Formats: sequence, structure tokens, C-alpha cells
Amino acid sequence: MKPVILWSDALIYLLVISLAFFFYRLRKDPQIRERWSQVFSSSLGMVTFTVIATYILIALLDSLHFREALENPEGVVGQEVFYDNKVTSVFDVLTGGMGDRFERTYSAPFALQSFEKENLQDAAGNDIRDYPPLRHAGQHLDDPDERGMDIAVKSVTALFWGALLSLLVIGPQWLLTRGSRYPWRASWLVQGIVLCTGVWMVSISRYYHILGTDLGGTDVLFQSLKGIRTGVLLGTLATLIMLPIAITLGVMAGYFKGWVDDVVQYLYTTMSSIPGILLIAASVLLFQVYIDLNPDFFTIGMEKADAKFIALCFILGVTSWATLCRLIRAETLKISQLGYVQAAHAFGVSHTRILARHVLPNVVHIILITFVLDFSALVLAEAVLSYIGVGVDPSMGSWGNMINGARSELSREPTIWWTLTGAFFFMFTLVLAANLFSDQVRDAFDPRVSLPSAVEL
Amino acid sequence: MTEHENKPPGSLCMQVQDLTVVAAESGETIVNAVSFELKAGHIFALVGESGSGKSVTSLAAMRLLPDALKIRAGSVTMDGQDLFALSEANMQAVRGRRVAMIFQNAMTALNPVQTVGRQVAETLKLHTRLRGKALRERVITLFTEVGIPDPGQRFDFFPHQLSGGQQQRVMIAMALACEPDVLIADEPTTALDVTIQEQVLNLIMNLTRSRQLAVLLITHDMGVVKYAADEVAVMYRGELIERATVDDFFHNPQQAYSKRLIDALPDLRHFREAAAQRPLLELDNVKVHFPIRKGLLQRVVDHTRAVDGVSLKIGRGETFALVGESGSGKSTLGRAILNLEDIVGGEVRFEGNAIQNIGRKAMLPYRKKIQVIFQNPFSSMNPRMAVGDIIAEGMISLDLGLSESEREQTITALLERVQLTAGHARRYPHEFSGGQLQRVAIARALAVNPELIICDEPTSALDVSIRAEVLELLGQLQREFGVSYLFITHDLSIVPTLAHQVGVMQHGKLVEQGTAEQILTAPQHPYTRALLASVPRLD
Amino acid sequence: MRYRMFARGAGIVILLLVTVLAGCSEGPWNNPNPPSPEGKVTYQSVMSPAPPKHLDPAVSYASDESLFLMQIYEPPMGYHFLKRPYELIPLGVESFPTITYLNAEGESVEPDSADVAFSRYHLSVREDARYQPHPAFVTDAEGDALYLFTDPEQGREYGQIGDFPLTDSRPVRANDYVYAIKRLADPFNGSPMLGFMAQYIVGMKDFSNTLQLVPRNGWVNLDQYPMAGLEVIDEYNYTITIEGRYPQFTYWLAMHFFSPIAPEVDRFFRNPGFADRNLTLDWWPVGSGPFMMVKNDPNSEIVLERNPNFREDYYPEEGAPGDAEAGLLADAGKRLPMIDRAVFRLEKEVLSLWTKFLQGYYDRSGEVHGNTTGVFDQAFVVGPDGVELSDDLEDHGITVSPDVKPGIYYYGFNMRDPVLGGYTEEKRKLRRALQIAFDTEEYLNIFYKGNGIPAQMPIPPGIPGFVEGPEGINPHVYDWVDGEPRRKSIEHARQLLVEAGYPNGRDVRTGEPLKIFIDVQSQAISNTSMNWIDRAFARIGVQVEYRPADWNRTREKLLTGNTQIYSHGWLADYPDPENFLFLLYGPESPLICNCDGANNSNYEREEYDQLFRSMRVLPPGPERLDIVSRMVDMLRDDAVWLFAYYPKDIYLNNSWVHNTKRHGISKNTLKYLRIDEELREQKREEWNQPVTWPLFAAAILLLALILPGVIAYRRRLTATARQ
Amino acid sequence: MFAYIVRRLLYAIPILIGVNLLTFTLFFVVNSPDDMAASQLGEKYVTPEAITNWKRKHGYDKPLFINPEAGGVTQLTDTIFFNKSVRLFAFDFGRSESGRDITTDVATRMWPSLAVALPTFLVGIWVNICVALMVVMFHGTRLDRGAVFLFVALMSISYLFYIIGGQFLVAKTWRLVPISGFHTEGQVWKFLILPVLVGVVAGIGAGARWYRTLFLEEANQDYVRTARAKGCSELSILFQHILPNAMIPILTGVVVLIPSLFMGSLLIESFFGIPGLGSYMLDAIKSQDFAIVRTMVFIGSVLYIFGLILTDISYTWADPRVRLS
Repeated sequence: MKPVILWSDALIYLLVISLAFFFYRLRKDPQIRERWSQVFSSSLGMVTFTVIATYILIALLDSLHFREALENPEGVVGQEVFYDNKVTSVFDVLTGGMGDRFERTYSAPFALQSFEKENLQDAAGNDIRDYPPLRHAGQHLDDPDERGMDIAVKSVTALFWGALLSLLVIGPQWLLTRGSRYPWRASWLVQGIVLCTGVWMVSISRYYHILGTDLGGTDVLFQSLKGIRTGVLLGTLATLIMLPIAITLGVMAGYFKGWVDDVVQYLYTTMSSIPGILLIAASVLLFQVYIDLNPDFFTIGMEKADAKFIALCFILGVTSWATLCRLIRAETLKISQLGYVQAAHAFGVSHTRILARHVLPNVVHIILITFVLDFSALVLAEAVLSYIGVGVDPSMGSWGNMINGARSELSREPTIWWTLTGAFFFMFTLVLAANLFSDQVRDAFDPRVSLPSAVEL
Repeated sequence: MTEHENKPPGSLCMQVQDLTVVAAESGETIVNAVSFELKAGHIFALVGESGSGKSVTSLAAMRLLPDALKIRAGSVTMDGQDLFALSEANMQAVRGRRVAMIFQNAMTALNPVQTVGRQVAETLKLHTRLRGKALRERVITLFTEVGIPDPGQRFDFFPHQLSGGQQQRVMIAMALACEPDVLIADEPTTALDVTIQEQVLNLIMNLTRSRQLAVLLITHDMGVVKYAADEVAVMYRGELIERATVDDFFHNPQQAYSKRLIDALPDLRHFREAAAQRPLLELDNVKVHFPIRKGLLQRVVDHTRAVDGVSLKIGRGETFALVGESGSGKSTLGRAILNLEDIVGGEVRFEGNAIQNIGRKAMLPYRKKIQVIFQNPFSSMNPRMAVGDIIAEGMISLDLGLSESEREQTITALLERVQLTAGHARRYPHEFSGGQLQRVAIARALAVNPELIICDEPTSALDVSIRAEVLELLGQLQREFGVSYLFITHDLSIVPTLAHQVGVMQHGKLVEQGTAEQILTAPQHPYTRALLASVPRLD
Repeated sequence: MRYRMFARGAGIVILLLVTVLAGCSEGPWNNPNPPSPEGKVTYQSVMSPAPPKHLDPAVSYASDESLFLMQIYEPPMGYHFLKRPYELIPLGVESFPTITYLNAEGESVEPDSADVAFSRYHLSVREDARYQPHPAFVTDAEGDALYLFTDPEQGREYGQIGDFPLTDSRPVRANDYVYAIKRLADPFNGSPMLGFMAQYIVGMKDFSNTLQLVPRNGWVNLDQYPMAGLEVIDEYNYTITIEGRYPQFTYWLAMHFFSPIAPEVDRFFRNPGFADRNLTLDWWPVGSGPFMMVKNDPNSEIVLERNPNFREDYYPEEGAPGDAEAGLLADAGKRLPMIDRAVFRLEKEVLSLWTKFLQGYYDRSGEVHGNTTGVFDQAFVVGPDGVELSDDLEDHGITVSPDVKPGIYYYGFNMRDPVLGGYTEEKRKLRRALQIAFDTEEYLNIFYKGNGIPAQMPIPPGIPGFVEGPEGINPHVYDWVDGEPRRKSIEHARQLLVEAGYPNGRDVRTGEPLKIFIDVQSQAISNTSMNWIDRAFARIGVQVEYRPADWNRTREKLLTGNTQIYSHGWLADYPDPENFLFLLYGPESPLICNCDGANNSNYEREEYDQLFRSMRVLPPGPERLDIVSRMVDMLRDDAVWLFAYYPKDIYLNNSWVHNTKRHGISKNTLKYLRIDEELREQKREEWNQPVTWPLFAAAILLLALILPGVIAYRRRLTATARQ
Repeated sequence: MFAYIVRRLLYAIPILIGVNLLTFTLFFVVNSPDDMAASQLGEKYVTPEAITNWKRKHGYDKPLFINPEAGGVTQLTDTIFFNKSVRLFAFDFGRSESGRDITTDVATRMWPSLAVALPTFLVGIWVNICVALMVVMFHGTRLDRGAVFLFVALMSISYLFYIIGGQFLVAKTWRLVPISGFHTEGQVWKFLILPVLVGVVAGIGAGARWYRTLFLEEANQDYVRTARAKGCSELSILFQHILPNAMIPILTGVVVLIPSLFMGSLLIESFFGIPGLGSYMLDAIKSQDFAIVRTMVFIGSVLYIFGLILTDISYTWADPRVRLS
């Protein structure tokens, strides 16, 4: 086994670490603490946070990549160990090989047979035309009619184990949080549901394709789950990349005013006057060319897809800093008129120190709100970009690519609805949770600022 | 004009009984069993500091409480009718028609995008059948009545085009439009400059008499009470603690709290002697101008002369009070001395050295010597820093050469000096009350051992009972450390206890200056006289 | 009162809805087609999602453009509508060209003489061919062109061809054909044919060089510049002289490049200021074919109408075997064209295209490429006897007209690649193992719904040299079992790998796993097909990497030989094996010719190249077929391509569309089409009855949403301050 | 006011130059003129001469930004950048790489875009405001919380689903309207119903929620209390006081979009086959037609700046306190 650290893996863990550090630093700040506690003291905040945390956890697990070692064939003397070209993630392992159970082509959820007829030979060796049985669904059944009962029995068993696991996970939390004023129950409920569903999915998917399979015979549920990493990473990394630009420029413009302000204003007016989608499309094409021109940079295909993905995050970040920059500039302008900045001037405090101690901490709430607000907008934008053809690499599972690929499936008779449903469900849950959570955060941090989304299409 | 039936003087117009208001979510009692009566032709003053529940009482009487507050018990009766038992639809017919209300800040209480005429007319449209030309004429009559000049034209003005006093007059016109029996005036003069305050109060008093209104006057200002009210009730933490006629109240207050309130009124009989001779700070014809840009290329066509040639001297250990109304340029002058504003003309000399417009570096040594206390203590403290850090900031950046432990000792000493404890150093600003915070601000200023402190309205954001404490502390510190103050204020009433010298500013110019006694007892300039006349006093 | 404004808003919306519903009462509500003029039989179809860029016959070289060009222009030669294999027939000329062979001195020699230096083609133009009515032909009393302007202001009022009040026509003359060839040579036009044809047509290069120097300001009359290889004999006869022997030249004459262009039309479009209003020959083709263009709006539709001056042309009396049974000869002898109008609407989304076709608003599907694969996904299922229509299409009465395209799509190996390339036995085995592992049949079934035939050789069916049956299979990949080819087993592939030095896909020397790289155009491959290919090769332990790139980068890589496996497709210009075998002709390799050569495999075998050169000049016959078969065998032995298939072209016709036999090469088939209008109206009515309950449901839902609001408001009004 | 507008227009010039510079740089890093020629000339038989020819014909045979061979000012003017972008300022967009006159295309495609975008915009605002007003009236009740949740849920659905779902249900299953298309001969509106419906429904979530916040913010203002104290009914407070005041922030968010309506919507237009500028852009991106993309970026920027000016002007109309100078 050889760990593979993709750029996006590194970045997302960097993000997690820096966020942890950030919150560690902020924990002393009573206002921030109070506001966060306001967010979490509503059960809605708890529930949505737990949902988001689940998605993030999956994304993080899916970001631990490795390549498996290949056994040397007989007769080869070389000591060198070679690795499989395929990159696996910890999450892939946890799903119990859900992604490795391919069918030939489409099959409906829980189906035992393929969606399309094929030439077969019956027991007597005659050529007949029928729906062939699936390779990885219902193999254990003697009689197809037992399917309903079988699913029910297996579900109950799975739910039992799920409940047990939930107890194990929630029990310690219960012990730790006794007397806490936060509505932990709500969170536990979600945790329980997530764990039970998780266990159920993994165990049932050994016998059935829960959401069917797609054109190429891949398990749709697995694809949808793989879309989580793309969605979560895009939503966070793009903002992460834009933050330094927006903050630096915004704070400088608002604080120093004069020509600095003029230049920054010019920059962001120019930037925001360009139709975003054109800018994004043009930039994505640019990176694509760069990657195509330098194929030696990436030894495995996944790295290439990953580089494109990072580029996309980067582009989305670079093209969307204008909104945040404008907000921060306005806030900084306001803050620099406030008594404490004036007082600091009167004390001869240096500019860097004023910026670091007085201005920056007081624009943090805007950054936070933008961060949570943009998250869902970016997840949604990904789908649209994939439709236009400037989204993430097709080899990287994403909801946008799923929707894009499945657009025409609806017009079939009978309708193939499960690919769209899978993508819809997972995407909707994440975006809904993120939107509700961002509402909570906004209410807690700044009920008066109504921020338009940075990503407009 | 409809004929109005005045109630006989002294007859009961509204009776509030056992009014209890609670917070909807926490159940906390905001107003507790308050009872009083309003009588025709009488002004009933409800006095209390902010948060005492006086405004809530008035809103509850009108059933205008925000969703967060609920009426728990009690009744409001008018002509035998219980207002609380009316349906909301019927209540709408009572509001504006039988009970009218004036709010504190007319600027925000008027709809900014509607002409004032239409706003007044709306009340009439709601409750009378007047329409069209008659309606307009009625409004103009009302405007004339409340003393709005040129009412025909003013009808089509938007609120922002009127002065503060005129806005409040529009509010009054609106309230009186349908000739209500009861008028509730919630701090009607607080947002106004002192000279205008008096006019508005006079107007209300006249109308009370002429129309036999029953007025509920809500205020925190004892001067206003003394000047206008017939009867007074003191509210403290949601309860009515004392009720009396005005004369009784001021001569024989029953409660200790009431006494404190009365004591806060200025004493214009005792002054401080002029202290020092050697000037510490000298201003010589200082000018601060802000450019007005116009036209295609944004050329500077003119300047706002915020400070237009001010000269003054402050001696060591002396307090110079700079008095003026808002917009007179007094705060700008303070900031200019601190080098936070560019000076376009004149000279600022500190200990004989010109310090105007010198660079940041060159200014640093003087920063130790000139310090500042701002008006709003909440905004002048970074909410994200502990109080100890806030105080330490100046010491660090001005490099007083103290070790960390020395710094901590100094901070502890300072905090204790301003009547706080060492433990407060670790707390954050929002955990303090306004008065405490202003003391922290004082400690911060003192931390670098300044020779001059510019106090920019340090008490105007504070409640009257706390104001005295802060002023007292400032006085003590001056005696102890020998610092000088440039005391910027709009409130003449606090001048006698504090100032040696007084300067009166108007339109960026110092119209009059002299010793406190000279100014307060024998003002020369008409503006000074007008200011002085509007100060309520105990005598 | 301001809420009246809102109430009024609601009123307007309701009123609008009512008008909409009332207005809908005639005919189906969802008819997306503009009303067609009364009494004209209109054919409704779609154009490609990428609308035609060039409609100048000298410039255009895309099949979706020739769909239009070939209805409007009539080149000298054409193809028989029904006969298979494809058969040339004279179209714009009276008969097949007569060829005389000349030696270097220009003297006539015997056809098989070794001295042949030139071939001269003699063509005689049909006398009944006339151009469509067009303003360019309008003359004034003196016989000069009427619409000839000297400055842009003069013609300002004309924005479209239809804006010109007067039109006229004239017969097609020999000079028009010559003029068209000169236009190909004019470097200003940037014809894609110039480079290629200059190798053959005598004097084309010199002509082009001469014109390069001519100053350009408006129209240049090409008649004033002679070209050595072209001669106008009289009004209806002309000759073309080409270098050496090139039997395939007759096929080229069937392409739109050689259609006649009237010089006055060219001059007309060079009027000052016309180009600024898109009045160009590139936009408004003017020809002598069965149809003429009346509207060209690439943003919405292109409309063709019957050319009133079209010569007398009749539906063929004979066809290929089976055509009579299929009803394709029912209209034999009838005057063409059989429709009056053809509307091609822009359609980008598969779902819309397919839905409208099923609703009967498009008569035929599959006219253009681009978004048809998606459509056929819906239409076909793979049955026991190959591809079948899905059930609901059968119910609709939809018919299929398939035709195997004379083309081939393939993934080729780069023979210069150090790992996969080379001509040693080991390398051949390695490539064959890969060939076997790629299950082309399943690939086509899944991703193309069986609409393709796995290729056994580079020559598709219908082209001389294609062999059917057990002799035709590639013996290295297939066995002939039970009367059909069967792919060799995976075990066999594994064995080949062992022999090639890669047991289980591992290099026997180092143990390094074998990894192959596929260069594809980013848009041309989907994630699902990548996964499928991964799995296909995983069966023999080989790992795959993709290097997707856009067209320009892919092309660059091909030009520099910087690929391992690349994808490519080739559609024949004419039905001759030469047009396929040249794909592997050594000098065509980009690395050798330093040009945009077609031999992207960089296949170089001296023997093959020699065979190719001799085959090229041979007339059709057994000798030639023998050479072809030897060449094919060499390619099979060397396993040059990973896999290949012959794509199918398919028309899906609604039941009222007749005479829709698909022709693999010629697009000149619209004139044969017949439409049963009555049936069309009836079916459209039948299939498009709106479902109205959702409207009522929506109204009720809306009420249900508003009602709680109203109730709550009333409750609030009656509330008192006491609980 | 006039001076103000003129100044804003002058200020737009450096912005537009910046925009052009950016698009140029971006596009020429992506696409060398050789690439453009190759992809425009088609897939077969592209000779180097043909490429050179194409470049000369389309004006790409010069250096990008600086021409070292020329002298003096021409160093800057005899370049692709100067030649191609100066014309934009005169609204002469030249020809697309495929030879079409862009100005004509833009002028004809603008109207279908507007035909869809304008009704969507107007109906959208009207519906959103109605819904938001209704919700605001019940602020703090369960109705309000439910509605907000519904808004958020509606917001969380990808636009693509609205379009796909709308087409599938309304056009395909119920056959109420044409699934896509556009023509001006006869009943244009029947093509507009579905796109407008989809556009409006997809916008309700975000729109109504935003308006609700604005209205609530206004509902907490002092003048609302004054109006109540006057005896105004809730309805008339909503319409007479809150709405006119809320128009001010609404205008900021909305007026800036009005000029951009001409640009149409990328997704709606391509899904519904509307021959507008949105699909024009999408095609240009997909076929890498630089001339069109450059033009559209330019037009988009111009419209945006125009929208900003319009916003300022509309302020003076909605808010008597604002004076432009």
C-alpha cells in the first residue's frame, strides 16, 4: 500500500487544520463563542451541522487515498514493488466494495435483472431473448419472489447493527455532554439515522443495487456518494482560495483609502462587470490547455483530474472575490471610523498592528458568513458548470457530471429516473443543510447584513 | 375645522391599572403592576433611566408592544372602555383618534419616502371623512398651529428636508390631527438640540392647556420634568416607586433614587477657580476644512469650514470646556489636536512645539502626552480584546519600556484607581456597563501618563445618575495627577462642576470664551445666552 | 392604494392565462413549428446543433453543411438513390465524362500506355439545367446587372435575399463549372480543396500563385485569368486536365466543390457593404439543384423551397434488391422533387429533439449528427437479430432506414511507440492481445445501441474490397463459429501476453505493470465508457490511462507522433478502397510528410506503400482487389488498430414519411422524399392531447397556499390583548 | 445629475479597457491564433498556408500587445489587441471567426433573450414580492417559519432540476406547451410560458427569502411604529409604508440586472432552444469563438456598468433623500 496525496487531499486537510487552529484561537473570544453557542443552541443548527459534518467526514475519508501494491508475478527477480494504477480511498474500502460491483449496463433499483433484454441461452440451449440476471444482485436468492422478504429481513438485521453502532457512538457523547445546554438530542437523532442508513446501505448493497446502475453498469448509489467529496471540496476550497485575495485587498482599500482604495475598487468593478460564466469558462479552458501541455506533471490520471479540479476551485475563487472584497472594504471603512481604531491611532499604534488586532478580527463575521453562504452556491454551481462543459473532470465523480450524463435518460420509456434521483437526493440534502446552517450562522453573527451570493450564473 | 369638544379640565381621560408586561420567551417581568391616571389638561411625567420600563409602559397602553413582549395583566380604560378587551380592528380606530403618540427621534419615526403632508393627511384619512382639498387645508392649518413656517410649501417636503425641530413639530401635528383625548409623548425632546428643546416643550404645554389634552410625558431628563410636568412618577426597574406633584417631588423626594436623579441637575452657583497660568496647549487660528467636490471632474469648488480659525490656550492642570451644539465643529477640533485630522491653517503648539501635521513617527512622543476619551465607550473599545489588553495597547505601542509584569501591575493599579478591580482586566467590553466602560477608557488614557486628555462628550451616552460619578472621577484624577482636560460637550449643565475655562463654539468659530463664571453668569454672545436659557435648573 | 397595483398584477396574469388557454383551442397546444404556408407540402426536420458555418461550395467541407449544399447545388456527377453498392450517375452533365490520356507532349495515347502524363476529362453540361430565381441574374435594358452598386449606401435597404424585389434566372453553362473550379484555386477563398486538388489539376498551383498577387477590392473576375488544365469548349462543353492517372477523380466530380457557380452571382455578393449584412455566397447559396434557400437564420431555422426552374428529374425506376418490397419504388417515374418546402430547425437538446419527434412535430430524425447518439439511445434495443426498435416506437409506427456509413471509427496504435509499436513478433502479439481484450461487440451494444458493426478490416461494407463471411474475418482476433465471427477468448489473449513478455500484464523483466495510454478528445469520451474500457483491459491485467485533451492539442500530439493509442474517424469522400487504405500509407504519416497526414499510426512498411501506389492507379477489377486483400492482410498481421467499427447512419421516420432510403455518401436525397400530410395531421392531433388536470390542481394548490394566510389575518384582526 | 452620469460614463472607459485586457490575455493563453485558425478551418486538410491565410484574413497576423517592429505609437496600435478592441468601443464588433457579422447577430438575438428574460424578471419580482409580503404579515408565526423553510428548500434545488423537471412534466408528460423552440410567426407566448414558469419558480426561494428579510428590516423601523400608532391597518402599513421603503434596497439588487436582461440566460435558452444571446454565448464558449466571447464580455460589462448607473438614478426616484452629484 502506498499513500497517494493528491493536491486536493492536501488542501482539504490543510483547511481542516487551519480551521481547527482558527477556532482554537477564537475560543477565547467571548463574542464569537456566544454567537456560535447561539447557532448550536437551536436544534435546527445542531441537525444541519451534523448533516454537514457527516458530508465533510465522508469527504475527508474519501480524501485518504492510496494505491495497492501488486504482487510480483512468479519468476520476477526484481525487488521493486509496483503499485496498482487504481487509486483507492479509505471511504471506498468502508463501503465494502460497492464501487467494484459492476453490471453490464442499466438496472433499476433493487432489480434482479438487467434493464435491457439480451440474447441468452436457456437451460435447453435455445436462444431466447430476455432480461439477463444481474451479476451482483440477488445472487443468493433461489427464487426471485423471495426478494421482498429478503430485503425486509436484511434491512431489519442491518438496522439492528446500525442501532447498535449508533449506541456505541452516541453513548460516550451522552456521558460527555451531560448537563450541556445544547440540544444534543437533535444531533444524536441525525447521527443515529446516518449510522443506521450507512450500515444498511453497505450491507444491502452487497446483495442489491440500492439505486440501480447506470449506462456503464456502475452502482449509482456509489457514484452519488463519490460526488460528496467533489461537492464538499469545491464548496470549501474555492472560498479558501479566494479569501486571502479578498481580505487583503478589501482591508487595505478600506483602511488606507486614497489611491489604494481607487485601485482596489477599479479591480473589483472590472472583475465583477465581466459576466462570471464567461470568465470562468475562459479560465477553465486555459487551465485545461496548461494541463494538456504538461502531461508529465501527473503520473496517474487521478492526479490530472485532481489538478483540473484544483484549477476549477482556484478559478471559482479568483472570479468571485469581488463581492467579499467589496463587503470587507465597506466594513473596514466603517470600522476605521470607530472609536477604538481612532483610539489606537491616538496611541500611535502601527498600521499593521491596527489591521491585525482591530480591523481583521472585526470583519471575521463577514468572512464566516460568506464562507457558509458560498458553500451551497458553489455546490450548485458545479452542476451548471458541468453542463456547460467547464466543470470537473468527467473521470471524477460529481453530481454535475451525473446530471449532465443522465439528462436524456428521462425521455426513455420506461423512464430511467434513478441516476437523477441519486444525484438530486445527495445534492439537495447537502445544499439544504448548508443553506439552513448558513441562515443560523448569519442570524447569529450579523442579522442585518444581507449578502448576495458571490457566485451568480 | 371640526368642532372639538374639550373635556372639562381635570377630568379623567385614561386610567392604567396594574399594567404588567413580561418578555414573551423568558417570562421576565419588564413592567410590574403600574397604575396611573391621565387627566385632561394635565401633563403627567413618567421619569426613569433607560431600561426602567417607561417606554414599554406607554407602548403597552397603545397595544403596540413588539412581538417579544406580552401584556400579562392589568387594564387600560378610556371612558369606561377597556382597551385591552377590544379587537385589533377596533383598536386601530382608537389609535390616532383617541390616543396619539409622539416618538423620540422624529427623523426615524417619520416615513422617509413620504412627504410630511401626506403623512399627516394619512391620519386624517384614516379617522375622518376629509378628502382632497379640504384634507390638505386641514393639514396646513395643523402645521400652522404647531408653528411650522410656510406650511403650504412644507406640505410637500420630505422629512429629511426639515430641521429636527420641525420634524418633531410634524410629529406633533400628526398626533393632534384627529384631536385625541390623550397624547403620549415618549422622550419628545431628547434628540433635539437644547435651544430647540425648549420650543417644543412650550408647544406641548400650550396645546395641553388649549385643547385640554391629557399628556403622558416620558423622559429621563429631570429638567424637562421640572419645566413642563404637573405630576411626576418615577419608574425604576419596571416599578413605579414614587408619585407626586412636581413641586412636592423636587422639594421633598421620598426615595433615595429620586434624590439621586434630582441631584444630577446642574448647580450654576459654584464655579472652579482658574488654575494655572503656564499654557500647555495653544491653538492659534486653527482651521480644518473639508472639500466639497462638484461637477464633471469632481473639482473642489468649496470647503466646509468645520473649524474656522479657533484660538485658545489650556494651562497645566486646567480644564477647558468646549461647548456647542452638534455640528459646531468641536469634535473636529479635538481630533485635529490629536493629529487625526489635517489642519489647513493655523498652529497647534504643545509645550511650545508646533505639532500640527507632523508625521506619524514625529507625533509618537506627543501621543504619550495627549490622550483622548471618546463619547461612546462601547464603540471605542475593541469588542474582541480583553480590557487588560485594551489598556496595555497604548503602553506597548508607545514603548513605555515596561516589562510584562510591570505592565500588569500598572494595569491593576489603574483599574483600582478608577474603582474597578484587577479581575476586570480579563473581561471583555460587553461584560461592562456604560459607566464602567467609560472608566476603563479613562484608565486607558491614563496608562501612558498623559499631560492633556481630550474628553469628547465622555458622559453624554451615560445615564444621569452615572454621569455624576464619572465627572467626579475625572475631577479627582485632575487633582491627583495634574492633567489638563479639553472637555468637549454640548451640555452646559456639567460645565460648572468641572471647567475652569469655557469656550462656546458655533459654526466652527469660538464665539465666546472666558472663565466658567464669566460665561455662565454673564454671557455676552446671544448664542451663549440662548444655550444658557435652555438649561433647566433648580431654583 | 398600492395593493391595488398588486391586485391588478394578479388580474393581468389571470387574464393572460385565460387568453392563452382560449388561444390554444385550435390544434394541439404544444405545436412548436411555425405555421407553414397553405398548399405547400412542408418537410420538418432539424439542423445540427452547430449550425452550418460555410455554405460556399468551395469552402464547406462538413457533412452537416453538405446536407444543404447538396439540395441547392448540382455537381456534375451524383449517386444513384437506391442502388447498392454505390453507383455513380451523371447529374449536372449529360453523361459520364469521357477520358482521353495524353503523354507529356499533350498527344493522345492509349489508356494503358506507360507514357500517360495527363488525363483529360470531357464533360458536357445538361441543357435543361437552370439556376434558381435570384436577384443576381436580373439585368436592366442594356443587359447589365441591375443590382450592382458602387458604394455601401446604395444597397442598404436590402438585408436579406428576399428583400430584392426582382429575380431572374438563366441556364447553366460550361463556363460556370470552370468558374467554380477557379474559385477553388483562388487563395482568397481559402478552399480546403486547394492543396489537394493542386496536386492533380494541371495549372491550379500557378493559377493560385497568380491570383495571390492580384489586388483585392471587390470582385475579381476569374474568367480573365486562364488555368492551364481547364478549357471551355463551347457553351455546354468543357474539359479538365489532370496530372497522370487518377481514376478516383470521377468520384470527386460528385462532390459539391465542382458544382457550377455563376460569375454574376459571385460578383453580386461582392457588392460593397453586402458582406456586412451577411449577404455572401457563403451564406446564400445559389445553385441549379432541386431546392433553393429562402431563409438562413442559423439561430433558429434554415428554410429551403422548391426551385421552380429545376430541370425535369424523375424518381428512379429500378433499385437494389428488396427496394420494391420496401415500397421504395412506389413513386417510380414521378416528377421530383416531391415536397415543396423543407424546414430545418435548430435543436440543441436531445430531450427536446426526441420529444418533438415522438410528438410528430419532426418528420424524420437522424438527418444530422451531433446530438443523434443520444436520440438513438432511446430508440433502440439490441435484440436477437441485432438492433430493433423499442416497443413504444413500434407503436408509433416509426420506421427505420439504416445504412452502414462508408466510414470507419477506430482507436489506432502509434507504431513508433516504444512499448506498443514496432514490427517484431512480440509486439504484434502484444497488440493482438489488446485487440482481443477490447470486446468491440459489447462496447457497441452498450454505448451505441448496436448501431455499428465491428470492423474486420479497414474497408467498410459497400466498398469494393470488403469481404463478407468466414474469409472476411480477422483471423488473429476472431474465429468463425456457427456461421458467425466469435471473438477469441480472454485466455487466448492472456497467452499472447505471456508470449509477448507480459504475463498477467507484468513486464517479465522488471515486473512493472503494463500501462497503456489512450489519447482522446475530451468531449469524445464519457466517464462511463472510460470505466468500461478500464474493466475490459483489467481482465488481462493491463492498466489504462487516459490523456483527454481538446481537438487542437490532440491534433498537435498526432502531428508530433506523441501518442500511444489515439482515436480517429474517417468518412469516405468516395466509395473506393483507396480512400481507406491511404489512412496507413507511409508517406501520409505526419512525421514523414511534415503535414497534417492521415496516417496517424505512423505505419511504415515499404511493401505496403508499394502496393498502395500500384493499386491507386489501377482501374477497378480483380487485379486491384487482389492487391487490396494483400494490403488488408498485412494490416491484420501487424495489428495496427486496437479496434474499429463501421458506424451506421440511421433515419427514424414517422409513419407518414416515404422514400427515405439512407445514402451513405450522397446527401442529395431530399428530392425523393414524400410526405403523407393527412396522416401527419391526424397523428399529431392524436398524440398531442394536453393533460389538463395539472392546471386545476395547480389552481387548487395555489388557493390552498393562500387560504391559511387569509385565515390567519382574520384571526389577527379579531384578537384582543388578553389571552 | 447630467454631470454625474457623464462622469460615470467616463469612469467606465478604464474599466472596459481592463475587461478587454483580461479577456485578451486569457484567450490568447488558451488559444494561439494558429489554434483558432485550425479549429475554424475544419478537420480535413489544414495546410500551414491555409492557416497563414486565415490569420491574415481575420487580422491575427500581428503581435498581441506590443509590436517591436513598428516605431513610436504604432508599437502599441499595430497589434491584435489594439485593432480588435478599439473597434468594440465604437460598437463595431466585427465578424465572428466563422465569418458572421456579430453586430447583426447580437441585434437579432437580443430580442428573443429579452422576450424570455423580461417576463421572467417582472413576473418573478411580482410573485416574489407578493409571497414575501404575505409571509411578512405572519412574521413570527408557524406559517412564517414553514414558509422560510420552504424557501430554503426551493433554493437548494439545482436550476438544472427545475428545467429538466419542468420540461419533463409540463411539456413531455402533460403536453401543455411546446417542449422547446421559438419563432415569431404567430403565438410566441406559448414558447415563453414554460421558460418563464421555470425561471420564476426557480427564483422564488432565493427571491422571496431576500425580500422577506428586506421587509422585516423595514418592519422594525420606527416609522412603522408611528404608522401603527396612527391607527393604520396592517395591510396599509405593508403597502403604504414598508413596501415603498423596501423598494430602495430592492432597487439596488434589481435595477442593476435590468440591462443584463438583454444577455439572457445561458441555461434557459439552451435548454428551451431560444435563439438568444445566452445560447449564443454558450455556443461561442463551446466552439471557442473568441470574437463572440470578447464581444459578449464587452457587452456584458457595458450593460453591467449601465445597470450601476441606472441603479443610482433609480435611487433618486425611490428615495427622496438621495441626490446625485
